[in-house]
Formats: sequence, C-alpha cells, structure tokens
Amino acid sequence: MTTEAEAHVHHPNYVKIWAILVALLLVSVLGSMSHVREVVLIAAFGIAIVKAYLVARNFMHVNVEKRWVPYLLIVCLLFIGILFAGVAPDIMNHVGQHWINPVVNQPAVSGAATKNE
Amino acid sequence: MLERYLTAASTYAHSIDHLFILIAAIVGFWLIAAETIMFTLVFKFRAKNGRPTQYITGEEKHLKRWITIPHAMVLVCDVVIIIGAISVWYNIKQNMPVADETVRVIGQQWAWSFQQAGPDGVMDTPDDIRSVGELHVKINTTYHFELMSRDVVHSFAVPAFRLKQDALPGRTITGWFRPNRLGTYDIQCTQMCGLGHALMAGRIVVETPQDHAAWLMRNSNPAAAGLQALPASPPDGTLTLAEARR
Amino acid sequence: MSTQVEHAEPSFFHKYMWSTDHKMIAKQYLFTGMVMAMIGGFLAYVFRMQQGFPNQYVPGFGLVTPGKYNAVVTMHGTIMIFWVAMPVLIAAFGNFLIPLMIGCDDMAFPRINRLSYQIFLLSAIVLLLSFLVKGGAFGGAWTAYPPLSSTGAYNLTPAGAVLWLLAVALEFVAFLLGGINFTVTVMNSRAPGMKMYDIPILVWMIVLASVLFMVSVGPLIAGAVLLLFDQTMSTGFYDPTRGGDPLLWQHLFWFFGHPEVYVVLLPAMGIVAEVVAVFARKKVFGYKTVLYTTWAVGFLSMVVWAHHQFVAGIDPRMANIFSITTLMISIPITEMVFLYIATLYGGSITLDTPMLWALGFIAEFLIGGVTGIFLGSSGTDIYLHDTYFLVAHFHYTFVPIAIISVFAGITFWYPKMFGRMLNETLGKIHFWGTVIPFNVIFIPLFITGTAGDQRRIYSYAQFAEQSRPALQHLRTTSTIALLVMLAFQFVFLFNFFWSLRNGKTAGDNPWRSTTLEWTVPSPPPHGNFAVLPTVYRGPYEYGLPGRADDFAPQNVPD
Amino acid sequence: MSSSAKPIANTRSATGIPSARLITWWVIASEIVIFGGLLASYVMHRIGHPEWAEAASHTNTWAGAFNTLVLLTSSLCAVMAHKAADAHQGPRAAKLLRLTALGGLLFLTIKGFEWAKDIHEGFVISSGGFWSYYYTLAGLHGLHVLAGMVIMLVVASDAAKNEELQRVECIGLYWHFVDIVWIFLFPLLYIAR
Repeated sequence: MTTEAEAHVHHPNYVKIWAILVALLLVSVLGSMSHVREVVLIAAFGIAIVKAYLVARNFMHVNVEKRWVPYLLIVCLLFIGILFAGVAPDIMNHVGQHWINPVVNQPAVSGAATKNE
Repeated sequence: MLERYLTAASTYAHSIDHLFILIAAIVGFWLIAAETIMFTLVFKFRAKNGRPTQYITGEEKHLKRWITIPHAMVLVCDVVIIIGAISVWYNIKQNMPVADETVRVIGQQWAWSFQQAGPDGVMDTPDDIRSVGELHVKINTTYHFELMSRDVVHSFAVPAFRLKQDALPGRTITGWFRPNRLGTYDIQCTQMCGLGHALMAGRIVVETPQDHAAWLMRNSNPAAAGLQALPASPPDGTLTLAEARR
Repeated sequence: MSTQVEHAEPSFFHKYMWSTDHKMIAKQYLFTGMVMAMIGGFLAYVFRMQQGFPNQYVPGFGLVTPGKYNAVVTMHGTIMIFWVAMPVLIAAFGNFLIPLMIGCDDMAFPRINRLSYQIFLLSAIVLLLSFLVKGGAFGGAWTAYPPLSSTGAYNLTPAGAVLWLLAVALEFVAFLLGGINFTVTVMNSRAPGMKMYDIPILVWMIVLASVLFMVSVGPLIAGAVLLLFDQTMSTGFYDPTRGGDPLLWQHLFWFFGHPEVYVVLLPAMGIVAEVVAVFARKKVFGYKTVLYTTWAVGFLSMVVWAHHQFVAGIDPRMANIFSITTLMISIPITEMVFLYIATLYGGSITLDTPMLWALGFIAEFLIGGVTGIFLGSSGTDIYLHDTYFLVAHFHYTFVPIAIISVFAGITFWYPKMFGRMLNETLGKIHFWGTVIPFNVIFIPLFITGTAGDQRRIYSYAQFAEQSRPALQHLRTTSTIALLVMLAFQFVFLFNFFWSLRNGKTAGDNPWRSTTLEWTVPSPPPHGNFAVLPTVYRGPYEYGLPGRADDFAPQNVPD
Repeated sequence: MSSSAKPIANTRSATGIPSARLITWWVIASEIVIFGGLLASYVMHRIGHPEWAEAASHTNTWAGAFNTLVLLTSSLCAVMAHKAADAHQGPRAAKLLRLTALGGLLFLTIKGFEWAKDIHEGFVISSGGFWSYYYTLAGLHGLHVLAGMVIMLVVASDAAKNEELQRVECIGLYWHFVDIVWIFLFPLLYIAR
C-alpha cells in the first residue's frame, strides 16, 4: 500500500506553505484589533477560509486525491448548510410569523439582523 | 368522514375534514390499484401454472411505460394534495382573521390555565378572569389565543375544533379559532409533558353570548380571581406529583 | 453453530465474545437484537394491556402507574428503533452478507467491526440498567424533547434521563464505526470483475443506509452533548430563560430522526429485492432505476425533517417548504415499490416462507406509505399529529421494516447461517399468525386516532370524548390482537432453535440463487471462500435464454 | 481468528485508494457533520444574541493565536512525517510524529492555563450561553487533539520499526482536519466580537 501512497502525491515545499499560513494568522490577529466590525469579520473568517483551503490542498493533498473525496466533503458541508437554512429561522430569530420570544432582550435587533427563508 | 368519529365545532374543522377526504380518495385509489395488481401478478405467474420464467431487464420501452406513466400520475396527485394542504394550512396557521376576543392560554405541569378580559373588555386589568382547566367562549366569535408554557413543551389541542399547537417555554405563539357549535369539548395536551401528561385535561365551553355574559359576571370578582390565580413560578414537583398519584 | 470449521477450537470467550469474524459478529448482533426485541415486545404487551384493560393488574408486570407507563412507552420506542431495527437490519445482515455477497474473506477492518459490536453491547447494557436506577427509566418519550428531558425537576427521572442519553450516544458511535467499515469494505474489497452495477441491491441499500446515517447523525451527536451538559452541568443550551432554545433539539433530533426512517427502510427494501428475485425467478425490474430511486430517496430524506414539527412551534412559513419536500419523497418511493411489483410480472413464482414475508412486506408497507401522506400534508397534520393515527401509520411502516422484512431475511438466509433449513409448515403458521393479527392491532388504532385519541396517555378517564365505550372496544380489540401476535412468535422461536439441530441439511444453494454467498458451503467456513471468486455478470440473471438451468451464478463464466 | 493477520479484504483497493486512507476520509467526513452541527448551532445562537459579544471579549486573543501557531506548526511536522514515510525513512517519520504529538501537548497545556484563568475569574461552563459553547466547542476539539496524540504515538512506535508506514499519512490527515477545525474555532471564539 505504501507504494500506492508514494505514487499519489509529490511533496511541495511544506515550510513555505507553513510560512504563508503563519503570515495569514498574523494578519487576522492584527485585523481583529480594528474597530470596524466588517474589517474584523473579514480578517477573521475570510482568512480562516483561505487557511483551511491551504491546509486541505497542500497538507491533506485533497487536490490530487480521487475526485469524489472532495465531493464527499463538500456534500457533508452542503447538508450542514441545509440544516442551518432550515433551523435558523426558528433559532436565530426571536420573532416570526405569529410568534415572539419575549425572554430575549433585544428581539428587534437580532430579529432584523437576519432574513427568513 | 372525520365527523362520524368526532363532532366538528369550529369554522375550519370542515376544511381539514374535506382535505382528509380528498387525500383518502387519492391514496385509496393508489393503494387498491397497487395491491390488486400485485396479487393478480402473484396468482397469474405461479410456478405451478407451468409457465417458464421470462427474461425481462426492465429496460424494454413497452414495459417501462407501466412504470413511467403511473410515476407521472403520482406526481400530478402530489401537486393536487400539496395545493390542498398548503391552502388549508395557510388559512388556519398563517392567515389571522381580526380578533373579537383574545384569551391567554398557559400550559404548565399538569394543567391548562386561561386568562381573559373581564367585563371591562381589557386584558391585564384586576377584573381579568383567570380559570384553570375550563375555558368559556362565545359561539360565532373569533378568538385569538396567546399560547405560552411555564415549564416544558405542552401541546394545546382541541380535537372538536381540529386545533393543535405546541406551547413552547419562552415563546408566545398566537393562533385563532372561531367556535360555531354550542357544547362542552375536550382540551388535550398532546405532547409528552411528564408524569401527569394524562391528567392534563381541560374543557372548553362554547356558550351563547347571554350565558357567557352571565358567566363573566359570576367570575369577575377580583377576590375570586385572586384565589384562582396561579403560582408565578413552575410548581414544585411534590405537590403536582401527589396530585398525579390520586 | 461453529463458524471456524478447519480451525482449532478457540476458547469460548474468544469464539463468541472476542471474534473478529464477520459471521460471528453478525450472529452477535442478531441475537442481541432478538433479545432486545423480546424486551421491546414485552413492553408493548404492558402498555397495550393498560390501554385495553385500564388500571387492571398486568400479569408479569403489576399495576401500570403513570410514571411506569411513560417509561414503558419511551423504552419501547427507543429499543425497537435503535436496538432492534438498526442492529438486525443493518449490522446483522450487513456483517453476515456484505463480505459473502461481494466475494471477499472478511470486512476490511475486522477489529473495528468487533469494537463496533462491543460498544453496541455496552450501550444496550447501559439502557437496560436505566430501569434499575433511582426514579426509574426515562419517561419523556423517545424524542426526549427538552426542557422535560434536560431538567430532573420536570421529568422526575434525572438518572434515567442521563443513562438513556448515554446509551443512545454510544449506540450512534457503534453504528458510525460499523457503517464506515461497511462502506469502505464495499468500495474497496469487491471481488475482481464486480463492477458498480454488479453489486446486489441489498449491499447497495445497506451501504447507502450507512452513509445516510453517517451524514445525518452528526448534528444529533453534537445535540446530545449539549443535552448531556444541560442535564449534568446546568448549562442552558435548551433553556429559553437563559438564551437557549428547546426547538434547537427538536431540529437536531429530526434532522437525524427522519433520515433514520430510511436508514432502516433501505436494508429492508434490499432484503425484499433479493427474496422476490429468487422466488419469482426474475431479474429485478429496472435494477438501475431501483438504485436511482434509492439515491433520490436518500437525498430527499435529508430535507424533510421538519414535517415532524409542523405544530411544534416552528415558523408556519417553513411548514410549507417541508410539506412540499415531504410529498415529493413519495415519488421515488412509490416508483421503487412499483418496480418491485413489476418484478413479479412474467416470473415463475413459488410461495415459500421467505417469499410470503417479502410479499407481505410490500402489501403492508403500501398501507404505511399512503397513510403517511395524511401526516406529511401540513393541513391534515394539524389534526392528526400526535394522535393514534400517527402511531398506526408509523407502525405500518416500522413493523414491515423491522419485523416482516427481518423474518423474510432470517427465513431466507437461515440455511446459509446455520447450514439447516427451517420448517416450512411452522414458518407458514408463523407468517399468517403474525401478519393477520398485525392488521387487527393497528387498523382499529387508525380509527381511534381519527376520533382524537392522543398518544402516550395511560388512561383516557380525564377526556370525555375519548372515554366513549366504542373507542374502548377498539383499544381492547387491538390489545387482544397483540396478545395473539406475540403468542405466535413462540412458534418462530421454537422453529429457529429446533431447526438448528433437527432441520434438514441445506446444501450450498438451497434456493438456486445467483449471488456469491450461495457458492460457499453452509455455514461458510472461516475465510468464506476456498478460492476467492471472480464475477462475470450482474446479480439477478434468472431465466437467461439458452441455458440449461434457469439461473446463472455471478461467478460462473459463460 | 487471529486479528493480527490482515484479511484479503483489507488489501484490496477497487477505488485505487488504500483502505486505510479511505476509512480516514470517511471518519473525517463524519467528523465534519458532528462539528458542523455544533458550529451551526453556535453560530445561529451567537447571531441571535449580540449581547454575548461582551462575554466573548473576555477571551484572550493572543493565547488563541499562539495556539493556532502551535497547531499549524505541528501540522507541518505531521506532513513532513508523511514525506519521510513515503521515502521509507521510518525512524525519521517516527521522530516527526512524536514532535507533532508534542505540539498537541503544548496546545493542551496552554488551553489548560487559559481555562484555569477563566474559571478563576468565575467564568464556568454554566455562566451563560457564550461560555457554555466556549467550553463545549473547545473541549470537544481538545478531546480530538488528545485522541490524535495517543494514536500518533502508537503509529510512531510502529513507524520507528518501518512497519505500517501507510498509517503515518492517515493520522496526518486526521491531524490536519483537527487543525482546520481550530482554524475556524479561533475566529469564532476569540476574534468575533
């Protein structure tokens, strides 16, 4: 089996990728110091996605793996997306059609912050 | 069809019953058709009839028809049922007619309690009428109910009204009903709510405006209301446990 | 029932408790499932007695108090789904048949396989222990909605609730390990020449069921952790007064709970496909179409979950979406059933016991399927939700799945498992003695349901409309039918154990079937195949024109 | 019977992916939905409760950032180990794997100090929505780190003898996945205000 394992990847310069990841990490931390909410969020999650992609591609070799492996992982994420879409209207909002969640402090704010399916 | 088993006492009870009959007709047809075909095939193609088995892959056009055509018909039936289901649902759960009266329904282990405006017609005033286990309503009057729960998930169900809505702690859910038949009907809790689930019964009394006014007068005495007022906090297990054990 | 023929007999412990042999693990799952089924059946007997003869002393149990009634109902549901349907349909048949049907010597990861059973056994023990703890077993229904399940002061069975949750979580882990192992085995370890469309439908179904389970159960495992912390560490994930939301659990539960229905349905459909093909001597009608419909069902079943929550306080606008998806799923599933019926066309049908069970499955499951439409369409669900109509509906799906199809499978593969035939006469008696009472149990419950009987009620004394004598007669009828049905199960047990010694020896291929498991001795030796087979054709080549006999095994070259 | 001898089933590879790596991918897929469900629940609660930001501001961004660095570095070691294993340098692979496990240990130690500080300041798992999710998410992730370390040391001891080298890559894959989960936990728990 080891022979097949060899066959399936050629090893890039991992240290270089690691350096990029660390650089991105620094950027996201510095970005979080900003007081503009958008900047913070982009610095946080935009970069997180990039980092995840780099790790998956270069360390996990998803790109040279059999096609259906990335598809499998994407499908799992898709179902989580469906779960979110189906559940968020009830959990993320505190007011909906003919119901309200008065216990929560600011229903208006959080309710408006999201849209309904 | 449903009315043979249980009286229908609200305006939308019949729309549910009719949808039930529509679905029963459609699926009944398919059920009988499928069962008949299956048993016919079983008896027609018994080994003892001496016929050798045929080699059929199921790719043959002239045979595939027998799957694809019913398939399309099922799709049509589904669309019909969906339209019926959603229209009924929309009228009962989404579209709110203007309220003549409002009543607050509170579920707790293990009783339904109700609060409605007293003679002054305003909610949350001293003469409000609070009752436990029994709700008095006027016939041909559109009621909005504000449903809430003190402890666990309950479900406010009035079978005669074809009405059912879970009561969730932390939420106020609004619904409506319009009784159109005099009488006393059951209120159930249809969501498992603990030891006394089976004891969580109530009555809903649909009465004429005159009787209702008289009932209001009898019960609007604040002192009496005070007596019947409920504990603000969830009841401690022991008391209700004893109640459940009787 | 030795499975290692030419091996030195290992110690009892190593042979029966510590084996990595897929056939032994299959039997472990089968017998554990059968024991749990007896417990579940006894619980059914207890609460049906209370329903049929309220507040009477129940022989073998005693008086049924409200607390005991809730616990019994809850445990019946949990056991029958998680400790009977799952282990028997997926684990037992999967373990026994997958390596044999795809022509290899064992699972790809035998020790993971063993671990999966051991975790499963542990989960069963934990669940049964919960009957003994202070306060008794959990009584908050198998759906365990918080805050009832999360707060001891509400459910009054704090210890039982925690143990129930632990048991269910362990069971999930066991089936994750088992399912992943099945999937990898089928993907990688197939016999040379066995292409994607040469795999028997049952194997396809078990693998797709495992995958479906795997993708749907994750969120519930997470949800179970949250619920466990709510129970034991006074967190507030589901406590509305502290920012939590009880609806979250309901969503996470049903996001798994609905696919779960299909997780157990698919293997059942697979068993029926195998049996019908053999006894009709017919190729399955539209093999590929069956698979396409299965995939469609699998995907759709992931997007219908909230139809269990129409009146549970979800936003009413969402109900419309889920009502549509729910009715859409009827299209592939009906097509699948049509294909099975079409398979009978042009066949040469013999009605041996396995075939009776298989046909019984189709006939009864049709009823379960069509009654589902009433509940799937939001409008009627307002009235029928949580009534006995719903109970009758899902028993018309689950009994065919977990009982009828399982009997089809056991009677069909018993010769392969134990090397001897079951007794046909006893088998037919058992079949009619099970299927007829089954209908007499649940048809009355459809009526009491439409009359407004709500579920999980130990006595209707408080409800004027429900305590009408007419309804009580129906409940009593249903209870008596259950007693009859349970009584007839002893015929099966006797047949099962008597035939182990006294059945006539089966031979390799008693049913003249084409799939690979019938090319090895019965019972198969350790390592299954003396010479590992090569596959030359699809699984259901019956009545091929221009052959001497009417079936062409997969491993025989032209 | 003997569980040491590998069945032929294990050595076949119809997909072209060795069974060991295949099962690792399936395990990762099932982990995705577990963490996915938990994260989805957290995100929708968090968006629904802006007031949780106050609690979130008590977390120590620098500790979280340093832990991210630790995990990234350990991931580097893991993938280097995979490279060594492909070159049949078992002992070197073992050394790198042990280094990776050490990274995991460092990660958990830092987490321990963080939690000690939080608890000392009175923020326990039951002190509010954010903290409940904070401890649950980080705790579940920590468990995965711990499990990864244990398996990694076992694999390393085999690899040192040039045995089962294909496992080096599999445990690596798992470790990278745990790393990715943290890459998302870090902004979710430490940065988002």
